[in-house]
Amino acid sequence: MSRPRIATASLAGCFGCHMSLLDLDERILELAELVEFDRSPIDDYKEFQERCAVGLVEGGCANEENVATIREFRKKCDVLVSVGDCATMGGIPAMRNLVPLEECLQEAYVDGPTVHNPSGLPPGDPELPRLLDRVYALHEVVDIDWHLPGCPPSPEAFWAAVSALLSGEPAELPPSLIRYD
Amino acid sequence: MTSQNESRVRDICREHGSVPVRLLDIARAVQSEFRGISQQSIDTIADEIRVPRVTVEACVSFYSFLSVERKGDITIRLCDDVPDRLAGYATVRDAFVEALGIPLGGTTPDGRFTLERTACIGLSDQAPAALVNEVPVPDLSSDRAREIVAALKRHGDPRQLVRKLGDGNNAHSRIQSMVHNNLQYPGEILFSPYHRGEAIRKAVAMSPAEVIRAVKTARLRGRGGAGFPTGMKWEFAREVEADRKFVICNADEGEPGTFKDRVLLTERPERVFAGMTIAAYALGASEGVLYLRGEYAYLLPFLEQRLERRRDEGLLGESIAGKQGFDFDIRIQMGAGAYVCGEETALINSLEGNRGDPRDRPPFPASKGFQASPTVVNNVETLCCVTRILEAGPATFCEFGTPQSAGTKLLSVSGDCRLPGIYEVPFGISLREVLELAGGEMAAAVQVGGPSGKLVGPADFDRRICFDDLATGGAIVVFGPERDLLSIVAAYTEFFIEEGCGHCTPCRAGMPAMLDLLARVRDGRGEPVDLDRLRELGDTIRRTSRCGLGQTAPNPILSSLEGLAPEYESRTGDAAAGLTRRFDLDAALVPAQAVPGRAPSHL
Amino acid sequence: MNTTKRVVIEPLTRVEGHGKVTIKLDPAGAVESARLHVVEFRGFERFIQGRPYWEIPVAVQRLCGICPVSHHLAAAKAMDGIVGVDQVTPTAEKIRRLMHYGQIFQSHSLHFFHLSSPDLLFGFDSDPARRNVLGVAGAYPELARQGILMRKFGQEVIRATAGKKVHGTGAIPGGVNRSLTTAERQELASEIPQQKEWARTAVGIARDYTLDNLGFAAEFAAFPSNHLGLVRRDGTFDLYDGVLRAVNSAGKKILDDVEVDRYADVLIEEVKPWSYMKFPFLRELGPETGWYRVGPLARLAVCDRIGTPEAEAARVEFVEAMGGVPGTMSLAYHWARMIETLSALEEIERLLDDPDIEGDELVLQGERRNEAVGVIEAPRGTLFHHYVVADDDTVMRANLIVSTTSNNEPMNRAVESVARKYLSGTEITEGLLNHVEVAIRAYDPCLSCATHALGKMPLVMEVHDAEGRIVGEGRRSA
Amino acid sequence: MSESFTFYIDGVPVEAQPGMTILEAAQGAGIWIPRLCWHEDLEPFGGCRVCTVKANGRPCSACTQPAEPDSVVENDTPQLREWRRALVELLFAEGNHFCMICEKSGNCELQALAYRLGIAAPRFEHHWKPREVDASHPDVLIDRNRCILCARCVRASRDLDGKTVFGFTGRGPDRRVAVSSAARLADTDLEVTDAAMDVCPVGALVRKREGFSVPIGSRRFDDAPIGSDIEASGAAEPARQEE
Repeated sequence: MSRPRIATASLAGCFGCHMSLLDLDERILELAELVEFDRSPIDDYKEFQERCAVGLVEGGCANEENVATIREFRKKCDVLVSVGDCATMGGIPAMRNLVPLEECLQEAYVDGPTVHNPSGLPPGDPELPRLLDRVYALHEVVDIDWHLPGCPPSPEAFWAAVSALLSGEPAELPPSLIRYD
Repeated sequence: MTSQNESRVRDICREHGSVPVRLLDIARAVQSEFRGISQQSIDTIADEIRVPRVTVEACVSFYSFLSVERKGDITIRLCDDVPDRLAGYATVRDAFVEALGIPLGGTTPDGRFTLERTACIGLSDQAPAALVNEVPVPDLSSDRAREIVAALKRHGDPRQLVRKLGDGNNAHSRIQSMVHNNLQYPGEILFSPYHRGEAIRKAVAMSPAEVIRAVKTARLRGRGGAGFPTGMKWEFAREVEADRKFVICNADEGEPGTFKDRVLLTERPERVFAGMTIAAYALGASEGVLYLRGEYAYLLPFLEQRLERRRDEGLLGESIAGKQGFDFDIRIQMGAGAYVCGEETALINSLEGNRGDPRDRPPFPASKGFQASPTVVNNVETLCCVTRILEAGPATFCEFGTPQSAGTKLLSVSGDCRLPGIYEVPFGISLREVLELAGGEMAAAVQVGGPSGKLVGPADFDRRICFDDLATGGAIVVFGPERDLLSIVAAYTEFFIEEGCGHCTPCRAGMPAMLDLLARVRDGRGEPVDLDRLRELGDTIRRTSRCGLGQTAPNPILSSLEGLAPEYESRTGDAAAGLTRRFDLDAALVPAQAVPGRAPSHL
Repeated sequence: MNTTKRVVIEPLTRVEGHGKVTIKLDPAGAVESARLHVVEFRGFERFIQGRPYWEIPVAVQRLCGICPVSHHLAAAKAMDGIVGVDQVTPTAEKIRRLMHYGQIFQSHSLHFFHLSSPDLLFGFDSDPARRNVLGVAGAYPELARQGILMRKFGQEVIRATAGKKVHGTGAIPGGVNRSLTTAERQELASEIPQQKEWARTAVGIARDYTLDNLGFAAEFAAFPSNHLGLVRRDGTFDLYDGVLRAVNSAGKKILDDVEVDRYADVLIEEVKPWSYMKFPFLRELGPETGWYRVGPLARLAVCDRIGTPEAEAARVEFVEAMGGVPGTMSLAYHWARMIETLSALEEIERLLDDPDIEGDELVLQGERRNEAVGVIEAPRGTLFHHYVVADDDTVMRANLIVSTTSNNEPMNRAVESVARKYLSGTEITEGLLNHVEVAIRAYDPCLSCATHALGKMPLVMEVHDAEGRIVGEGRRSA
Repeated sequence: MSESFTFYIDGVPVEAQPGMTILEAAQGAGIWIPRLCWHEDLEPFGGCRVCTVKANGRPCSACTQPAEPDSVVENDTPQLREWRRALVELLFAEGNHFCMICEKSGNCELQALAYRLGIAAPRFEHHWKPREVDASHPDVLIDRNRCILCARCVRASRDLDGKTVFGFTGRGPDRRVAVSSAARLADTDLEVTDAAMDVCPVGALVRKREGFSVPIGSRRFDDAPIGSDIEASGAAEPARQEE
């Protein structure tokens, strides 16, 4: 029988969670024995090949494309896991939730000390997805089955959660693997 | 602040003995004279009464009638409690906003007017209503609002707004208010004829123990809502050895939809004061305080005059009713706009000049209350009952009501009914009978006991009003079929969030979370899981909160989830394919689309 | 009907962070334009305002999970200035350098083995199903394992110095919060011989690939440019500290000996409406000719020598192969990167041998200042952090120019040249589109840093009419 | 000295002296009752409610409720754990707690409690209300974004330092820790050596320039879960293991 498929994505995060997943080191190869990687930034699948058993999503929702992505994952994955503090509560990107959006853009693209911007306008091309009013945790946008907190979650946390899910167990972390930093 | 103002603030402090325990009075006085308590005034008061500055600021920031920023010479406080909303609050508010040219919460540039919203001011039966400084103005309409503003702009004197006087003592020279009693159904206990001094003379002829026994025989239970046996409370306080004991009358009637104490204080103040005096005799107290909510300040001169008369007649002061060694007097403490002060330990904190944060119990006030002395706090109505029990005897009292709930209950009825007002009914009467009396048969739901009570639907209308079924402090708010009940529940929930003291986590942080979930359901973005969340979180708040406010704050939601479940279920549903209903992408994109230079995206 | 086609490659894969490329084809199918877009924005510069300065090194590293150490250290160096420390203690400097070299080692290994090797080993248009590190593990198990264990070693060095492999806390204003224990030191040292063996192999693979394909590499996304990087005053290669130097395509110095806190006098960033990533250039030369490359290729172009023997020997060979002038081939980045990997390991070896890294003089305090700049050579290039701190110790202003941003213009040129060369007038296949990604991948862009991007869409081809209305759509999944 | 008596916590007999609170007595017996606002050097406050237990079936805060002879107290039950989880989650939703960049992370009692209660993600919506940071004092920082209103600093400054530098103003969700000056902490007589500086359970009241000086791995809760010290100290085993 075919191996269960895993898909991963990074939304409004920093990729640190994917790095921590790679910090499984040799165990990544073990994992590869057990599962098939579907759509993921570490391979060249740009869309889902098949329905997946598990989706691991890093980062929260900061723009309309993040929303489209997480909705796609919800549709295509049996079990959806939000990975890391950005996914579970917004994380560092959510610090902008305490500041008006326009002030952030103004500082980065108009007022900054080394900015050269004759138009005085922040980037706004149709190719750029629109930002959301604030950064949202994933479970605010779709139903999430399990949460892996941490900035990033430790490789041990990934290992515990993924092996639990593959053996049909609940992915509840013991307190020793729950960290917010 | 000019040095002249500073010296005036110091004088105000000294007029109150410059003692911390009078801080609330000092703050009220400074507020009314300077229309605000400036940062400099806070410094001056702290220096004058020798407390840390933050202690003064803590108090000032707690009461809604006190403010650091200067308010207008005339402050119009428009009541936005639910009965007022049902009666057209919104149009009246808009009329004021337009006529004054300031938003709600604003002050005119010339500093003459401030327009504010406020919680229930005890005029639910003549809503919409407002307080103009201390003057109550009932039965508002948008035309009336415009007249009022025009008149005030002309003469600037709220007292001149008083046109047609209300009924009963509302017309008394010391009250002169437009308020009506709407005494629809006077009963045999509270509103029976009263002969000044009779009860006290009977009391002092008995021993204190006999007085307590009489109250116990009458099976009198507290009328504030909790229903604690009054005689037992007195006995506790009596048994404690102490050189000072206090009797406090809780006239901080703040439960939205309740106005019965207002009417008792207007028509039967003697019974209230007599009840306090009898209590004092029973437990050996020499000092009494009536804590009068700030909204009822217009009754103060009248009540002071009644106290004066009792002193003249030997019913207060030394050797009361000729009883050697029975010395007792009463002072009136004004509140300053804080619902939670109706909770007895919060009331005691407030009396001591502090924030009205409730205290931990134990210790209970009966052993350690006001200024660490044994203190009995009784509700206005309870004290009136005491007086009647001494006048007519326990047996007469017990002719009314049920075994568990003896006597009568005073109800304040308002909302969607033909005859809003005061009803003195025997305990055990069914809610349906009350609705029939008041012309509210069409009710789709009734808030029994105010927000801290229960919101019940027709299925519960045959339940009885008494301590062991539908317990109530007296508020009955009727809602007709056309009302949006979840908006009403939200309004009551907002009330608790605003009035909570913020001391403990469940109430302070939990109630806003309840409101988030409720709003989600009301707006059709809720899912069944949100209803479970409401039940679970509501239960957590009710069980883990420190005081009665927090323990009852979830009631509007919890009781309506119980009795009016379809209201909720009809607005919730499962989201398709695991997408949450509450997330609204279009709404979330509005700010970004508004950024200059932003083109629509390719998505 | 006059129609143009719009081809979207999204998400870019096997780059750290996500990007998106759009290619516009004219009715004849010739490439009109090709652009790399970075499509996410975060606003760090604004939302760290008001935060206490000692929080910043820990906060800003969250810009990026791939090279957090670079941001952590650049910020810490700036905060040294804020607390008035011009030179931290030997122990502090060596612990930080160790952390940084560990970072270079793991990041370069990750890029070469996990992300790029599939292209180099299987070919650009090979089956996408195996074009990933697990595919490599299938075909070349030893090589894959080697890559994984090299990265692991770098991460272990970071953990030993920062307390955590990703987002640690080792560097603090004025120093560090810990040094190494003898045990930690010996454990890491014991791995050096094996790691060195592997690092040499990696240099060999990258060199041979470049030399075997020199003709192709000279045609593929190759173009002359300026180069910018840090060097020591004497011109020696240094990834942790130094002065700014820039050379033009002929190797002539156009900037030299520029103190890093003068960065704003020589650099400026252009904002373009179609990307959240800005376009830096040298003020003196202007946007047209002032753009420059950063990163391994640039660093080997600006330095006079590398201070460690094996890497220096490799550098000499590299410079010869480039014909003695700064490299023009995007693909040559891989070779340069592996040379740096070897040099980082040599530095780690030295430091592990130095008793100072067990020292206990960790932090210094000086005269508080209000403004400071911290610059470091991150794996992907020169990284600038600039802070203004109020007297009350909170940040008033922050300006960040991250490495990948400096390569924005070069990457766009690479994309455009590859698109014109390979996509014009032919049937567009996934394999051909992967050529575009190969060109971008050569720069190892860390789009996470560069405000970092996102994406989800498969390869989409839309056919627009003259008004830009979509009249047809071709969808091809990878 | 009147005599000690026995009562029961989750079935474990516990000795107590008259006047002891349930929490104090449990502490002595090596039974950990979760708590945040309680501090051994300070008067009980009963604010966080995390120490809620059931005494003879009635919920009450163990830090204020006197222990009573023969009374039966429930502490470690599923229902109480659930209430405590909710309370801790509410504190996270109410403030702005970015643990990943907080200098108190690893030493924070709120965070450690959330770990021990197994909270993987918040259930309640964050309020996202920015709160004031007061950095005016040369040596002390107040970040109200992290304040949980536990009143430890208020009580310590008043009762241990005799200064009353802090107090609560406002009410309901607007309640905040204010300082005893018109605006700035710098204008109070707080000194960095005050006892008040040592009691904050979170990162709301901190000494400047000390952040992150303790490396990861050496922090208070890196290896020892909160409460484990108390459980290790006492005779009684934690009830959960007995069940």
